[in-house]
Amino acid sequence: MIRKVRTHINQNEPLLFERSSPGKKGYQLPELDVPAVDPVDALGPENTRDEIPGFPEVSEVDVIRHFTRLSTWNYAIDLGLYPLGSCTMKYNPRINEVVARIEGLAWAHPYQPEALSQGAMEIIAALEAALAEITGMHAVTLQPAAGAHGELTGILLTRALLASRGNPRKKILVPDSAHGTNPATATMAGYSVENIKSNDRGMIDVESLRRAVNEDVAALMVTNPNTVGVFEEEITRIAAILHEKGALVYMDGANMNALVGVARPGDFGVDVMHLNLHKTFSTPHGGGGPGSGAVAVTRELEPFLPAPRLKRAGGSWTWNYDLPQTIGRVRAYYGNFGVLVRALAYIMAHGAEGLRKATLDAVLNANYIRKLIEPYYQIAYDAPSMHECVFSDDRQAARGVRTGDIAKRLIDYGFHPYTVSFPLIVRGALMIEPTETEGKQELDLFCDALISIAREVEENPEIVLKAPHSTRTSRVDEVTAARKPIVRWKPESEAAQAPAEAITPATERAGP
Amino acid sequence: MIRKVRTHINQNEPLLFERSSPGKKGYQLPELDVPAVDPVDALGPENTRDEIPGFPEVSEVDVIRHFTRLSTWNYAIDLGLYPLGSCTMKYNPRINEVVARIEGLAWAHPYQPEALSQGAMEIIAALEAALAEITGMHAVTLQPAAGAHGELTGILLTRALLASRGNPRKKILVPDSAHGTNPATATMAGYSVENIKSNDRGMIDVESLRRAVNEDVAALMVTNPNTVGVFEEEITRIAAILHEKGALVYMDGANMNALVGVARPGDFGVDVMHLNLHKTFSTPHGGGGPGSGAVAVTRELEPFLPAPRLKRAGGSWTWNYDLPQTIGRVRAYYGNFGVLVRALAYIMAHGAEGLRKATLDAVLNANYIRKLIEPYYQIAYDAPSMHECVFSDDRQAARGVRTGDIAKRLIDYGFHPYTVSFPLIVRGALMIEPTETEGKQELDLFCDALISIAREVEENPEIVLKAPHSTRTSRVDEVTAARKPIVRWKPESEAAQAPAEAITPATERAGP
Amino acid sequence: MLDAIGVQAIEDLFRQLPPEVRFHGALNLPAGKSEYEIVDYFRARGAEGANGYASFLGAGVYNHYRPVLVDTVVSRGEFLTSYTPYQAEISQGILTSIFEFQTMVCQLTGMDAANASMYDGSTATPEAAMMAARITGRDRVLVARSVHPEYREVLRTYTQHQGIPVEEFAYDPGSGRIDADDLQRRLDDNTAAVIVQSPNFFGIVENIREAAAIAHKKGALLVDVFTEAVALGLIEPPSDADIVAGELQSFAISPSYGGPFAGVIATKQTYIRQMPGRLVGQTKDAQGNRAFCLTLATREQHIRREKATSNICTNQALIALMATVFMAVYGKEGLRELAVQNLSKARYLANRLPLRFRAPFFNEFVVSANGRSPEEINATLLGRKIIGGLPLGRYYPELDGCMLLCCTEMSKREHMDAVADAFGADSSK
Amino acid sequence: MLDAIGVQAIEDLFRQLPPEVRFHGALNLPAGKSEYEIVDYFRARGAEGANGYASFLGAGVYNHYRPVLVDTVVSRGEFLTSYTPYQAEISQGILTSIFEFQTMVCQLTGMDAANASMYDGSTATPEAAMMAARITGRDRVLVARSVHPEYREVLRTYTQHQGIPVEEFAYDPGSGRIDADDLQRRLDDNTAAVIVQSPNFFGIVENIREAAAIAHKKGALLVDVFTEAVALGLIEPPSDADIVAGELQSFAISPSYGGPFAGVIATKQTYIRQMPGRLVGQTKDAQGNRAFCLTLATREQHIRREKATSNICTNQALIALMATVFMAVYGKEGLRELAVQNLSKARYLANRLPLRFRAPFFNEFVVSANGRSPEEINATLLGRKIIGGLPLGRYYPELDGCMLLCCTEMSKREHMDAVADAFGADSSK
Ligand SMILES: Cc1ncc(COP(=O)(O)O)c(C=O)c1O
Ligand SMILES: Cc1ncc(COP(=O)(O)O)c(C=O)c1O
Repeated sequence: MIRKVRTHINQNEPLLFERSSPGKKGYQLPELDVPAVDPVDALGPENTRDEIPGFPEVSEVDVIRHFTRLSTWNYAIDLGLYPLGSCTMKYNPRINEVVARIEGLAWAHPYQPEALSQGAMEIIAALEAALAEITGMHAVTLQPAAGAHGELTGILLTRALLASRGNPRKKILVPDSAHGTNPATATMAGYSVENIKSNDRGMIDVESLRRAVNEDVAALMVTNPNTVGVFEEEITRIAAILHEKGALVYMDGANMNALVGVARPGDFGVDVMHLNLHKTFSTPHGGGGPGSGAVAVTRELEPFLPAPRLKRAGGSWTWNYDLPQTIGRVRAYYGNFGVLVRALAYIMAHGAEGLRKATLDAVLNANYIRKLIEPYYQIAYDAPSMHECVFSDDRQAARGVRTGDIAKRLIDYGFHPYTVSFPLIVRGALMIEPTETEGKQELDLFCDALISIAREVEENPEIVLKAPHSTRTSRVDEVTAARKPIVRWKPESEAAQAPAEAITPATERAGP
Repeated sequence: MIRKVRTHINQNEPLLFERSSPGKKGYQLPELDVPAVDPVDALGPENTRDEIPGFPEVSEVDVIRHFTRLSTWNYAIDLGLYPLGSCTMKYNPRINEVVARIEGLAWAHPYQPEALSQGAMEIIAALEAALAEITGMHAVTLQPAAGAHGELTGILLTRALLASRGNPRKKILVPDSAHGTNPATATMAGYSVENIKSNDRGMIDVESLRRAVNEDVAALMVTNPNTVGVFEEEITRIAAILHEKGALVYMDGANMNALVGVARPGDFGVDVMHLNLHKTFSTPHGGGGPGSGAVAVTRELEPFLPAPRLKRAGGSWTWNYDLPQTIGRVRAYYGNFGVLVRALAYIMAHGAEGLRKATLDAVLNANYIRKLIEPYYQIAYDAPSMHECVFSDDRQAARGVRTGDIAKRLIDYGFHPYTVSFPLIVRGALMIEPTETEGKQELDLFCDALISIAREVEENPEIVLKAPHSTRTSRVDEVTAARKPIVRWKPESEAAQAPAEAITPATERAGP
Repeated sequence: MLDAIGVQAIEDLFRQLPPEVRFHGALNLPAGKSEYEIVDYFRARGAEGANGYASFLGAGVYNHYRPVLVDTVVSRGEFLTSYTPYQAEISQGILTSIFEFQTMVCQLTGMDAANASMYDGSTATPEAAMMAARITGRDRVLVARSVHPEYREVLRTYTQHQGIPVEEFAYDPGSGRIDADDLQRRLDDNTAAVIVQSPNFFGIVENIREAAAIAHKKGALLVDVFTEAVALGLIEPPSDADIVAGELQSFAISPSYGGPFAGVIATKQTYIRQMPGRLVGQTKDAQGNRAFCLTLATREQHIRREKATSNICTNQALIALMATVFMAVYGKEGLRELAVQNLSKARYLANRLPLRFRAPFFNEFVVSANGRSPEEINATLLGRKIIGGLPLGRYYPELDGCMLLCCTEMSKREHMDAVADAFGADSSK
Repeated sequence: MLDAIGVQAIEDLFRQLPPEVRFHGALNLPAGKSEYEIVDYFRARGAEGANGYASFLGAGVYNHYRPVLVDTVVSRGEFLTSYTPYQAEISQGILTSIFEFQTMVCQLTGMDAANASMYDGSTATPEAAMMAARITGRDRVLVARSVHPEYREVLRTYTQHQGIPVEEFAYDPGSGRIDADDLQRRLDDNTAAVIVQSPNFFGIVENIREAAAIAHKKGALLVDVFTEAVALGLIEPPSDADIVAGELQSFAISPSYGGPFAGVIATKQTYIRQMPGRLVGQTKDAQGNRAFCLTLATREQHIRREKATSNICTNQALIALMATVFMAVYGKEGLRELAVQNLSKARYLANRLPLRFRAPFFNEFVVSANGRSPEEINATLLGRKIIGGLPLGRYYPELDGCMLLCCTEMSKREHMDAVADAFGADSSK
């Protein structure tokens, strides 16, 4: 029985281009207080474009209706549980949106005089300090724009340190459970990737690791808790193995929501790590971003951090560009400042105790779900779950139903699905991360839904295979999209001639 | 064929009280910087309450989800055409929401020193001046909070003027097409009401009027254009008839959207009138309010306006309370100031030419609809339509389908219905006001829907009689609601004992 | 579109307007402005205001923190740009929230039913008086002098031509509460309503039970008015009143130079049919699902016309929604804690100043200016970017030399100390 | 819940953490604060900023008006609190808007395909270079010195360890455009990409057609970078480039001390499969309705891992949505009119100052400080609450004594006059 949703009328809406009619406009500019210049005179005819063909021409009310209607086609945290594993889809406090828009912050130009930027610089400094405290690391850079960008920064730092010791080395070890950004990052930083097998508890196999570590290894990229939601219990031994051979430990901190206030990577041998401020520190995901991938490092790595760095001088903040060992900039200016404001506001609202309590509740919620649905779904590993729990579709696959189908059926029950088919080491993974901001009512509804689907798989698998049934858009054909990609609108006449491409479709994997 | 909507999943949501669990909270207060006081000590036990039984206990995310989910059950201008006749549901520019929240305005206390209130006072003065210009009247008060409140103010002004001439008189003439607030207002102002019949063109019958006007008549309340969307062509003659007998002409300006920039009531004999700023000047309707019912008067009525009045003295604004002839306050402070800010912003954005153009487009849109659906529905009166057009359900009633049913069926087509069963002089009225902010695409869809429904009435009346079919809530039983009124939530045990009441149900009338 | 209609120009659609009625000029208004210019204009007006000043004004308009969620909710187009929920099937959002509003107002006031909103407290008060007149069939109203002076003015404006004489009765000059003897003296068999306010205009908590007993003895109804809704989180609810008429501005509604606010009327079950304003009731839809709709519309102007309980039509729905969100955010514990903070702040400052009245107060209190004029003290404070209290002489000649001060959870200790200093109080006390 | 799980306390759920790993202290962070205190804190930080200053800074971050609709849209929870649209059936809102974004970027740039966003322009630039290297199988990159200096720094950080040497080529000291001869000299058969920016860092409009012709002659790709998207409303689109890497900050994205912004990469149809980042494509649902979904995911890290085109995962979706709303609001006419206003304002000020370069510019231009130091001029301006231009000596030693000024539609004439005055220019000119 579906208890969480009903269906309701929902407005259709064409594309902006289809809504356009010539001469419509949604703007009004102030009257020009200087003489108007003729562009062709000023730029020369060869530099001046004609009108932009196909560009929208709509009224203000068209715009608001367009995007309001579109928005109603989205699921969102504001509508309910969003248990995308590895994504930490927690509630986003609205106060953070308010403070990020405060005029002196939102309208600060990155090149305005430092004397007029002390407030912004203080915010950056305060957040760096708070994150250093939370991670137990020595220094933090806030320049990276997202987790993957933080990874790149961290591995470049690793490389710089090793190079300063004489040899940047050749490869990065990556557990087979790792997120795709880890190996992709290693490549971008000029390293080759060697995969490390997980053991039957979902953890890094320490013996395999020991065998793999040698003088060619620059670092291990370890996610902790890892992507099956399990704490790497041998982490100190693992770190020792790497360190012994002069290699570093990079920690992917995407799952830091399981640790804040409870354990600090700086205390268990991590040399460099990133945090996803948009996950652990609740800056909104915004349909795919923006994020921030703060990187925290040991004292030894600090000299290599991206330039510029904040420095206190004469009672005020200044940007220090005089950093002979820096890896250089990874981004223009100082990072996704607006995201940093939100993260600091989150930390201030919670305080030390609130942050710790969030961690406890996140782990509690994940374990509660695990307990309730374990009778119906195959848990991937016996090891204790932290902030997320990962199941396999083994039992359902026997009836021809895969994790992707269960996910689609969850939509009918009123939920955003979990992360589908990740991590790769789990056959048909269901990766569920509820976060601490969910209450018991919502969790119970979610577990009921999964249990009900498990029954449907037994009794009426068709209903699951054809799901969703209650959405305005029924199951979307991703294969065709990839085979003959149409990635922009064209007027109908032109669109007919779009070339076909033979591309292998993506796997069914969805998220994070 | 329904082209404008599909159906989509939509979240269920219990009442706040049903969502509560003990100890949950959505707030955090600052730490108290003074000693905490024990309330029982401070107030005495007899003045101190116990906890508030049943009051909500929910978390912040509960609150946002609750109201976000609820909001998705509403139709709104932001979602599409909202052709409630007489309500002028035009697009509400978002800039107005921004300016109304500017700190120095939103946080101005009505008793703060005048020296610190010049900005707010200037806004009031500027709006008064603009509305006087638009109406062609001499002076304006912005104290009334809505149209009906403006009516009361206006009729009290009338009474005060007549009283100052020696006799406040006894009755108010109200055309039978008038809005319910007109007669209700007359009663509140201590007058009896005499209805005036409309003629077969939907206008005031001048001869009947002439017969009704005598020395007992204080005023005629005339709506122009009237509620059938028709301009009272004889308005100057009508005014002369009243004036001849020493009576006044009150104009209900709810339909001023048909006249701004095109005709000014001050030029056709009106003595006193109200404007609905939430209609003509687009301050948002907000699910039922707030509004503002500015009242504009001739020079003769000015001395009676509610106190205080703005006065210019020594280069700045001051509130003048020294008004010996004032009718007194109709509201504390100075009116719905936040609404006034929005109305002024609207007027500034449009300028003289933009306001006039809005009027033209409003009339154009109404006539376009009229033309397209006239073959299918019975127009109430042949006379030319202004900003709205009114039909009768005569043809459909012959098949057992009434205006209320057609309205419900429109919902399935993705529209908010027109105003149902008003004005009362039209049998089964369909009162349609599109406003100027609708584009042709939306109007065409609307007309198609009405035409399609007309066909359904012929071919399959059941589908119309049982509508709506696609909403999360199907047709609501208003009769039961009125018979056994449940107007507050109670815990289930208590609710069972609610007393039944025998109340005649309201008619099917809906809006404005 | 012109073609479809069959005219040449839009102007042709105005041909029925007689020439003498047409306006042929151009309105004397500036040309349309861009967003940027409009924001500039209003910012400049705002900058002429009291930005950055601390304030100790209350007197019916309170300076409480507005939780951010409030604007988040009311800014949603689905709430902002809908209208009165005539069509229940596509208005369940606002209907449900109004039902919750009505319920919470009942919980706070101890009444059985509350309406969907009135314009504000000052207009809810005469509507309550008129309601009492309808219920009792009587036509005289007694109002305490300790009711908000502007509310009393509005009361007079509304009732004067309906043959409802309004008479005021005294407050006790020592306690600041109503003078029960004076009330008793003036009560007669034609009195429809006795109107008191609690906390009253001086911030003092009235004894509603006693006032109700006095009124009821003569067959009159007791109308309780409130302007400071936060007090309801802590003080004894006015359950003994027959009608409660209040202002919810304190519940996340910004002062906004006096409006828009949200008034409300609540009453006992038996008087429901005499209530003015919109009312939402629970019912079922055709499928048997719980649903809400506007109900008891036969009280209202659009059905009953000249016999309606009031002429109110458009109300303050969006503002009432702000109050609803506020109540949800604070909830049971929060509203009490907020009230205790207000009480504590007011006590902190009051303890250091010469109080005019004796009876317990909530977050406002009257102090005498120690022989100096309130205006003089306020002028000193203004120099320190503090707006002081409201001088009372204008409203109460006998309280000339006194001012009404208000402290809320937003009042900072340093500013309270500055106020005490301005009074020449001993700041070490 | 603990009962259901079968543990006594939440702490028990952490038993698997080895004791030496546990953190037993309390984090050294202040206690949790209320909304009110948090707003206070950040307002105080904001007040330490440049509120009320006029500014003539550009250099990659522009001061354009943000239409109110932008925040109206992005504040809707359905956009703000959703994530990457993995589940197409409940993500059509964001998917549709991204498809529109991609389309409009193509219309503006003359490219065939654009991705859903990159972190910003500075990271889009090296991604474009790496993309060119993959496409051409070559590994050398030439970048114009007139490309934003910080973009060039990021380019170097990204490419240095991938065996992609980056070499710079000169701008013409007279015109301010690229030095075509220098470019030609340095081009070789191993050059994957030539990177130019237009308008370039000096505000000057480059001749993309010519640059592309030069690059193509040697089999290299031309990468066109832009930082001032408003220019695209008026200048010839870079249709001859092979890859366009840009920054959309000008499209309703507040300067926000440097981010978050929205980068983008656009390219020709044939290179689609080498693009980094998310891409939305059109398809159908099971009922045959048009639908959108993420597509060509085989390029991406989550499928291709170490062989992916980039490691990018989270992008700047909400910020790209701001740009999308901006483009919809201004539209065809508006964007052009906006660009003309920018052009006109810049001309007004530039006409009164000693221009350093000769070639046509959009809304930025380099002036020499007439023998005084730019810092000195800026100091004078600061005293009048005006932030002047960016002194260029730090980035270009040869341009010591010059500054880069930017005028937008927000620049007021009186402030421009003040700038001219500070340069000692003849203000009557
Ligand atoms: C485990 C893990 N590592 C890294 C990332 C990459 O982070 P981002 O998406 O912020 O680049 C993610 C996020 O999706 C993740 O879940
Ligand atoms: C013709 C007419 N008169 C008066 C009113 C009353 O205005 P308000 O609802 O603002 O009190 C209305 C609005 O509904 C109306 O349509």
